[in-house]
Amino acid sequence: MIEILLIPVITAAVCYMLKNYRLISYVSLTGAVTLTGFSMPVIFSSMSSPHEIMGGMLYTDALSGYIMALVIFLGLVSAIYSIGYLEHELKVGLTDIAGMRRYYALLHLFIFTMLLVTVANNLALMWIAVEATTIVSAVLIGFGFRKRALAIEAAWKYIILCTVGITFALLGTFITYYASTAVMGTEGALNWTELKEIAAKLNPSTMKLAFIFVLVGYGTKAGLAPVHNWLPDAHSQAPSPISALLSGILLNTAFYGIMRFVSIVEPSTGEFFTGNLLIIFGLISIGISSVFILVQDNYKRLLAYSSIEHMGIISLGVGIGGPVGIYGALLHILNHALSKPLMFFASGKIQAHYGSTRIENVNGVLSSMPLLGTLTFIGALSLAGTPPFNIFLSEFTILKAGVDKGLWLVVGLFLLFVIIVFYGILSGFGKMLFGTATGLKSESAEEQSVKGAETFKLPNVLTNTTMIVMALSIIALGFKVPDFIDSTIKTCINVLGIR
Amino acid sequence: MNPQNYLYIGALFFLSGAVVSLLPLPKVKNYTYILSSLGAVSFAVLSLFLLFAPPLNIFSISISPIFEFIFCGDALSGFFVMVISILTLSVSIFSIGYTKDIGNKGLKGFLYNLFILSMYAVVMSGNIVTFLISWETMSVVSYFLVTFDRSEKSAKAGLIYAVMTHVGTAFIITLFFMLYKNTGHMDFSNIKAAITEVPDDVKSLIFIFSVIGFGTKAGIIPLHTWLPKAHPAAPSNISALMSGVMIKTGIYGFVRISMDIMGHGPEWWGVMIIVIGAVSSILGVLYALMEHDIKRLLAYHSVENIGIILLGIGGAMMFKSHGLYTLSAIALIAGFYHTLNHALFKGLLFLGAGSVMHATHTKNMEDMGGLIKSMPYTGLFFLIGSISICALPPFNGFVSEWLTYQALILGFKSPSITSKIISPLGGAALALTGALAAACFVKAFGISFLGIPRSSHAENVKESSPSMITGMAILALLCLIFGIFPGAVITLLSPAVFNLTGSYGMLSGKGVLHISETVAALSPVAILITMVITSVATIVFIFIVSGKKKVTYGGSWDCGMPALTPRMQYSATAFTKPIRMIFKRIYLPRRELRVSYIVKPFFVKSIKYSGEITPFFEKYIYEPVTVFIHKFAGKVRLLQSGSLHLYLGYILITLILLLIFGN
Amino acid sequence: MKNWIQVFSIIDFISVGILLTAIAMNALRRLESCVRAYMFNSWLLSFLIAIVAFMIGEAHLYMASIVTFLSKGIVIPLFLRKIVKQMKVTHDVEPYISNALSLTISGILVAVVYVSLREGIFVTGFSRNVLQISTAVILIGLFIMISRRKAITQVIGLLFMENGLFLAGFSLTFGMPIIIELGVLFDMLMGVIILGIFAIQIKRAFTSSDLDKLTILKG
Amino acid sequence: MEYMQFLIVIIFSPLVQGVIKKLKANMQGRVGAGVFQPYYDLIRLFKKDMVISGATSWIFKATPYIVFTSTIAAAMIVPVITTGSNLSMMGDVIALIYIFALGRFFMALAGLDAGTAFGGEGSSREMTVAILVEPMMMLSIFTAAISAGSTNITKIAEAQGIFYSPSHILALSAFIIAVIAETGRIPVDNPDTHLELTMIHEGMLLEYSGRYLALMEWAHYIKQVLLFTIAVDIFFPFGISNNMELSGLAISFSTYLLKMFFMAGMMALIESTRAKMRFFQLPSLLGGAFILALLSLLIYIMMGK
Repeated sequence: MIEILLIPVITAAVCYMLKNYRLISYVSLTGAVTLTGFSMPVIFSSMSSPHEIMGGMLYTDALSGYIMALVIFLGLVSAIYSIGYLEHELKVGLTDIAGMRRYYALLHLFIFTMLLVTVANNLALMWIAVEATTIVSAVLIGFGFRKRALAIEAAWKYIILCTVGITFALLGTFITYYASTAVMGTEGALNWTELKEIAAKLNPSTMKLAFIFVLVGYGTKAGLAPVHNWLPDAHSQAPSPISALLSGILLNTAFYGIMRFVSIVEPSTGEFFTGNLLIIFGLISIGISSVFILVQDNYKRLLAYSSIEHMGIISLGVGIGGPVGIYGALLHILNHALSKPLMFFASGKIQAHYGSTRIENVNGVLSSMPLLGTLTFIGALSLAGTPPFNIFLSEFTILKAGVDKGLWLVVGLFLLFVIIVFYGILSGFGKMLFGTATGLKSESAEEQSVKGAETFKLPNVLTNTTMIVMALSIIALGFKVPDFIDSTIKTCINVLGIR
Repeated sequence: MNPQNYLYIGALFFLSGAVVSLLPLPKVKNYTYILSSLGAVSFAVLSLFLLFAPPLNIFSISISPIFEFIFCGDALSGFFVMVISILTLSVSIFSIGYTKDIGNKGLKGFLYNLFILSMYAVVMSGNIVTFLISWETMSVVSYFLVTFDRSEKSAKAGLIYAVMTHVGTAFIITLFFMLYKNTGHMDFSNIKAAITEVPDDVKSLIFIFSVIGFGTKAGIIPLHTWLPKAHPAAPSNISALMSGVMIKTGIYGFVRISMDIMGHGPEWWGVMIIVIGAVSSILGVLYALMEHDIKRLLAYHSVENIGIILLGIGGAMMFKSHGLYTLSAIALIAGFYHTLNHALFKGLLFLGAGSVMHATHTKNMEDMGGLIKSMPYTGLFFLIGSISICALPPFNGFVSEWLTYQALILGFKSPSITSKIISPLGGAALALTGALAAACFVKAFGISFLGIPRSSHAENVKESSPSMITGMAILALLCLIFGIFPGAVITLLSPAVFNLTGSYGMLSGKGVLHISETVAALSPVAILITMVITSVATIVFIFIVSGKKKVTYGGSWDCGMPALTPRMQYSATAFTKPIRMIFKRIYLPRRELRVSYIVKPFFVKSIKYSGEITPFFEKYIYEPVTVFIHKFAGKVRLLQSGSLHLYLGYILITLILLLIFGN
Repeated sequence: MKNWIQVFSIIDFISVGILLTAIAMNALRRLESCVRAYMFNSWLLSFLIAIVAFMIGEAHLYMASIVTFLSKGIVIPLFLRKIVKQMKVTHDVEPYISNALSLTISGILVAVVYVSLREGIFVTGFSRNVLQISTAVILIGLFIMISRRKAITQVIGLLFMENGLFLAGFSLTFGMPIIIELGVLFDMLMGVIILGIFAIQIKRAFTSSDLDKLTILKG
Repeated sequence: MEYMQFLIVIIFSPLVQGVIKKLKANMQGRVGAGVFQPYYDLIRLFKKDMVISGATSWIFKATPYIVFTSTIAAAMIVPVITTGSNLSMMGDVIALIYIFALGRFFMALAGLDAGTAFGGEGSSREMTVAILVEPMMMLSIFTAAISAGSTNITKIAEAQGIFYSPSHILALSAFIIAVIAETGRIPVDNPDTHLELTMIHEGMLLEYSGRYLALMEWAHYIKQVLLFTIAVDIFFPFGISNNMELSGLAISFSTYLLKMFFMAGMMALIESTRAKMRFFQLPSLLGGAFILALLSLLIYIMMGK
């Protein structure tokens, strides 16, 4: 287990020391691939039975294995995508070799911090890891490889809001610890595994208070409205592969924290308390993001709001609860982690091609770049929750859970918001995809991008293959949840043991 | 052979058609549509099994532990499979020639095959999830096809289509959930078995939701606005499928939920459907009259015909609620018969329009004219389509409308005064619709095919390729056959009708439709034979009376003025002017006359006339709603004003509220 | 010292002191004084940790006290002072909310905390007041962040929040495992350093140390 | 033998036209042509050569045959002097209206075929009038059909007694107006005019000559008589025979002649006493008739008579 934490750190260090840009790229890729290889046994063994090391500080079970797998997968695809992306940026002079070194080092550190979140058993350690993700990714956004006022603004807001939020999460963690001391004596428990065992004995009032702080805290980080405000700024200003990571998995790692807390809070407070809070946060998130998606004029921000929407849906799923609701929520995490990065990758390419993130400046992607356009189209429809793509299935599962519990108002509002989202996404991306390509960046930039495509064939092939594979899995998951995912999710539900 | 195998073989044909189409081999690509037509044949065989054999479970696989795919079929599915198969066969043959010089045809062939498969999937879905996934796949693929030419106009049409469909789907999801919640089952057969557990008012709510949800797809007024935009935007072979069968899946869904699963409801369900049908048919054809874009015109006619179909189905529901099963069966036969017919003639007309546009490169009828001379086959088939859609004997549209009239007149047999009054009024609406449709197609055919070419588009055009003509010929022939042998068609319909109403409705003699309830009879074949015999007799008679006479060809009557020009012909706008004036309360026409003078007010240099009708539903229903939503969204947007302090404030306020109320 | 109850009230006494320094922050305009208030606040905090350590006789808590004193009481204030000098601003003039109102709101926040954190919450520990006080300090820290314009004052607000957090951490639970405490401290230190760097960058990029300019990203 | 009764309509239809013209002339104080003048006209037309516009297509040439044969097909359905014919199996009264519509459809197409403004104008107006007339006609027939319990015109004729209810009188008045409009008579159309701006029916026929014109005219006469016949069958069928016995047929035939004479007289009277309406005033006339038909139906349903 330790090795998978070490590999990204080592990769980061090596990347920072190298001077040749191509070498850095491929070292980073090798690091990501190695990480994938080494993580396999860890993930598989965690699926079958939980493991603890370092005196219970680190721990893996199915749920952490699940999220870890997603982190590693997205880390890998981001590393692949980064090669072509950064080489293009380098070509057009938006970054330099120092920027690249910093970028790749931080990228792998970022992966490390997220992995740490998933394996932390100690809730305070988890908090440390989450805060570390904030710091690393804020630097990635603000200083990734280019210093721009907007990026700094976004990073500042990101770090301030998330740190403030997360401070409350720590307070919640302390209060949890405090509650546990009443049960365990002076040496209270902070390990999730121990807390889980005594969860039913904890003082409900204290745990309620703890959960409120944790929810607001990690909720800020997970992008739940109304404390989501950093998210659109940070996602839109980050480099596309980083946006993909932020959106696809970082939010989920924060939500992972909430889920861990739910499973220890719920036995004492009863399901309605946590459930209702999560449902309310979920619905507000979906509602607010739907409205913003509708009037959005910047496609990266649109995607960011869509992330808020999807986090809302996940929260709704967990809030509705029951095996079906949680199944839907966990499936949704996976689906969102496939669709959203695909869209951010695509938007990165579009941005490189058109030189703008404003929807009105982009036209006719389908005719100028048919493959990319098609992938974007698939991604957009998937995000909009349209069958036969993956997200529909998980959304429908969550809806069914809601109906099972008779939450008609929730179901109705959800459907209403989803329609608005659908309209917003389709009109936004429709404007970009159709028509004739007129808004191309200046001649020279276009030439360079063409030249870039010729000179760096391999990265392009890699990127395109990755994106095609993601798109195909989006479609495949719309028709069938493979057995291994199915059994993983079921094990996760058992691990959480919620209701 | 096992009936399932026909499905597998058919699906295999379509899938291989889809794959072949994507192969980068131009020679092989051309086989796509041949594969699709073979698939259609295979499904047609399957449909016969479904129609005449007991309900069939085809296969089921699990999607996730919570959901599974179930495909099954009964007579109702079988009927719709048959409709889809017939149209698919001829459209596929048409497409071989039609897509020859179309750009990006690989993708198109791929989507085409998927589209057809998804429609089959919809009508054979056995549970909620399967239905929804198939349904939305169908919508998404057709959305891709609508936006296929990637122009901004198509994109807008596609957007409206996709969003409205999505709203419809939301209603469908909700109604499915209501069924699921009250019965505890997700597959249709179990829901049907447990339907008594659903309270009556919930049933009524489900009914209303199914009207809205499926009606959006079917294009009933006022949920039709996507239809005249989306259908013209798609390539013509796709429009034929969309108009011919895709909107019928809305009818399928509605019948499946409201008549099959829920059995029967109170009288007002049927009355409501009749009213919707009447309004849709009249307004649909009225709007069609004002269109000069040939495909938009046809699209509005789809609204009209859906209305006519609903008159039949509404009648069936109404009679069923009174326990008049025979009458119900007659009405349902009328509705289904028209469903089949509409698929045929609307498919034919869209293919004809496609053929014309292929040759003239314009959709505007005012730029056509005289095409019947350069495109004789297309002209003939379009004429046959026009006669069929106007319900003129001896073609198929006539039979189904006649049956609809019979069913509506039979309303006097029902015990309730509402039914008694509403049904003849439905009949009157149908009469008005029929007359308007005739006017519309005199215009459509007369302006585009007759007269002298109105613009350079219509000059030097060539007849379409043999495969396109074959595709149309099949449909034209079927229009005639289904028109003169109604008995055979009713045999195909009756299993489905029996399942839904518990009666076969009526007996049909050889070549004569006989309704014992009204002692009414109809024999289209006799009408046809009479006309043929009398024609021969007339020719003989004339020969005897006058012998052979000289025929001189001259110019048309020009009042003795110098030569007529094409611009002096009656235009489509002029043709419909009286109707525009008579129905001005509905059209709310706007006209603008711009005159520029050389010497005011005596010497006019030019007069520019422009006129349009107000799209009532868009302007007074949809526009205000979208404007409101956008305004509201604009207000909400201020929440994200960019001020970090404000955001921190949100955190503080959220926390305080949670602390106060959360505990 | 043997008298436990007396010790309890000492803990209360010190925590009230922490709360008062936080409230006082609301009235301070000079950045130098703000930093000084924070320094004083941190000293009180480390003193409190030391008393808790004395009470339960845990060696690692003494270490925590020292580390807190060094990092929060000395390093961070020095770092902040350096940044203040570098940014060449001395005053946070014209806050969003006037002094008097700020003080009132701080009072309201304290009241809200006392009202909403009801009896049933307390299960064990030395003092019932500490949790309320620390929560109040955190909220007041947040409020400072809301009411001030300068990037640097926001950082100070954040630091006050963290002190409140530590207050809760140490007084409620007699401390965490040492590795956690160090981890948390390290994270915070890193955070503050990064924020400091960002603050300088903001000054450079937006030619102002006011956060008002940071409203380009919206909607 | 009973299948041949439609020949009566075909053979006597020009005579009815002649009678109407003669009566009209007399009412207007003219002598007028003889009642057999339409026959002479038809024969003359049949014997003439034809001039056809070069702009026309096969539609133009097929139309006279389609119009003529469809009218004859309609004639076969209608019981003229006996209800004993089985030809009503071919179709009912609804089919009848649609068979007429088939002829009209082709006539309107032929109007557009030559590419002149007159033909187009005629077609446009003809179809507009049809829009107003068809629902009204259908509704008035519905009243009769519902009260007879059948849409089979023979059955309606058999079921109808000589007793008149309010609903029948209203339906009849509506039907008469429909007949006027369908036969192109004043006040809807002026059959005698060839003034471009007012003609409807004649506009469509403008390009026809010789035997085609003869067929079209004859078909028009037949349609006129058929509509009269339908009116009498539906609303006052007394006297019509229900078998093929000679005595009954004799009575039936004579009453039929009387009724036709009566109808002809009524048409002549209306034509002589009314002025032609402006085209855009027609909706109010025909709309009024529609209301009459609607009222008749409602009255029947509500009151049962």
